[in-house]
Amino acid sequence: MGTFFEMGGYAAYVWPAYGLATLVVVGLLVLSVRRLRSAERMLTLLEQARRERVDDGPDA
Amino acid sequence: MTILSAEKIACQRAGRLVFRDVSLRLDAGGAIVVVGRNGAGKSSLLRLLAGLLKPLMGSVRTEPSPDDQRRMFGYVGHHDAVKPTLTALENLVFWAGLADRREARARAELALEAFDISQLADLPGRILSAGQKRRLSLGRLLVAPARIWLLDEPSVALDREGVRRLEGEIGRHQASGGGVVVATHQDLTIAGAETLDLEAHRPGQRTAGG
Amino acid sequence: MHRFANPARFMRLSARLLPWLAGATALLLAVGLYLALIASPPDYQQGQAVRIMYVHVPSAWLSMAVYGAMALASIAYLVWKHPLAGLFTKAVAPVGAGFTALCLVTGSLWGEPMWGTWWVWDARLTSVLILFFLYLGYIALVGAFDDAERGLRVGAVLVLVGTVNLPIIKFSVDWWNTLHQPASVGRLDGPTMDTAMLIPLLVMALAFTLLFAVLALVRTRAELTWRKVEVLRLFQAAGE
Amino acid sequence: MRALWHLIRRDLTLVLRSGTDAGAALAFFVVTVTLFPFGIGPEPEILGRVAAGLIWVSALLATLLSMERLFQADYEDGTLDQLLLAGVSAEAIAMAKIAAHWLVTGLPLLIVAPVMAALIQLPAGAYGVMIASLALGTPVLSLIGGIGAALILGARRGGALLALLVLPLFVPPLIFAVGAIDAAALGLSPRPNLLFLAGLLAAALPLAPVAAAAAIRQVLD
Repeated sequence: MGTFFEMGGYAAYVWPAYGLATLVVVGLLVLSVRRLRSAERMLTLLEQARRERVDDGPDA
Repeated sequence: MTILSAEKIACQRAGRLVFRDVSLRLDAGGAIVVVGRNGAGKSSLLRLLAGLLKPLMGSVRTEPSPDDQRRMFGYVGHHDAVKPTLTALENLVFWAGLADRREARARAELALEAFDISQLADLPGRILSAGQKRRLSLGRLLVAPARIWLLDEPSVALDREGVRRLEGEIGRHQASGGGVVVATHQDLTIAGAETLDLEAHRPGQRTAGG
Repeated sequence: MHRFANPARFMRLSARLLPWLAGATALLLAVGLYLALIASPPDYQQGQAVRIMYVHVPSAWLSMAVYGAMALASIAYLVWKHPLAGLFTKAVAPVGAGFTALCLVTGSLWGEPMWGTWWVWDARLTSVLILFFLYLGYIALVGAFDDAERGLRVGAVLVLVGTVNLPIIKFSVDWWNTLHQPASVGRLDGPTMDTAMLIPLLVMALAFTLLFAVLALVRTRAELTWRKVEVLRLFQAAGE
Repeated sequence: MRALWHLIRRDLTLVLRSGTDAGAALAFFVVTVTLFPFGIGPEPEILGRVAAGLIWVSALLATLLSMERLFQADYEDGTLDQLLLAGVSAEAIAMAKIAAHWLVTGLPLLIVAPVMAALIQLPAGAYGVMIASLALGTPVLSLIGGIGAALILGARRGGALLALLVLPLFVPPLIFAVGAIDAAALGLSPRPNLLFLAGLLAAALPLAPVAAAAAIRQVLD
């Protein structure tokens, strides 16, 4: 198993490349999903606030 | 004879509905005074009529007429478009020359006289007061003749005498078959002016016609 | 394209599509990684270092494909006023920038063992570097306007200007490269490809492309939702 | 077309009267070129070898320096609205500003550049080609910079943003111009590079104002 990780002596190049690729892929996914979730949370919050404002009559 | 008509226009600014279902008709020699509180969209309406802003809904139409060579719109907004490094006369000569090269200078001097700022002719724009800059901006309407004047709070920064001259020029413009749409808080005496109140067109308003 | 025109329909369709797309992406990525790292032979010249190619080439492909998608969306947005195209372009730009950066770094990681320096002004890498600046320029420009709509429209114009200039830039960099560096030692896109290497590369390229699709849908949904939030905030301010 | 000349005359007066813009770009060019020997060392061989690149990068940055506010003043004081309402096309507005900018910034560079080139030991045979490359290249820089200036119109932070936007677009003219000078310095024919540069100019002249106009029109949301 050990030789696999040595990558024929190029471990110092192959693993950082794959590590960074994982970082970019996972990073983009996490950031994007989090951005979507926070937008949705804010939207439901504001829609709720607006419903209360409208139910209490326009002069609320 | 209608020279400008707008059908059920709505305006959106930075994602917000400013007004909706606004319709108006301006006849030759006619005038419309637009009123409404701050933020009601008076400036947006004028910019929309001038074509500087696209309506979200509805349409604006102008009736070109063969015997009137003037360009369609003359607009005076909050910004006076006065170049600080050009003199008052040079500012007007530029706009006059843009419209028509012939006697640009003479026309510019006449416009300065019409708003009583001839004495400022050789002074650079940067030292003019707000009122003087506004008179210069109004002078542009005279050097670059347009059929429809769109005036956004033109009397702001004008003294009483300035307002009187403005009203006189508006009257002369109407007599020449032109039209005027004025957004204002101060009541200007304009012959045959109809009033358009933007309050009735607020988006939140649950008006019958809404 | 017009199936997605109406935002509400886009939200419904993308909600149904996303789970499947995400599943397929995960599967393909797993298979691709296995093929790339384990089930493919080392290169007779570069040895195991060639495995970097399976990450470098797909990210190079994405860096160009995403800009191409942005160019198409910008035309749809400016010319046909497609309501979603502008938001799509803004949503995917960071993804394009991310993969362009990945391409540059993996390129130098791969180049180092071959050329002994971390950065080589190779014609292709240099063009990708300039493309990276085009991405950063777009992201900075779109964010620099108070009126979001204005930012999107001006951004679209920049993307079109960039698209027209890309071939000219590519040509001038190639010309400049031949002037200063007669023949680059190792061809960056690796040795002639035998199938044992081609398959992992294609699988990884497809996996990256699907991943882009997932990110594009998620991020466009986010932009659309933030746009609705913005409008509600303004309504709240106006007391409606 | 007549409106264009009328606009150029006014824009020229505006820039000349403001004084700062015109002089600042030239001063920046002179200062930047003068700084390089302190960084690279005064040895003639080294300096001479990179002189063409130093001249051109400094010219490029000087063009950028005075480009940021190209349309900003007209946008902020309402002149842009008035011009568009007067029926002047956005292309003419863009072309006039770019032409005025080149006359005040690009042209003077042609005159000052040989002096600065001598300062940094540009090889003797390359002076003529350098001037030719600047004559063909500086209009391209003004045209491309004009697109950037139009794009950042009304943006919050213009300066650094403009440099980021136009940097990629400046690469082709920079490559062909310096390529021409280097060729001449080595006694080779600068023709191919100069022809490419001329090609860029021929393309940028019609296309840049159209692109800048498209950006300006975004003001009318």
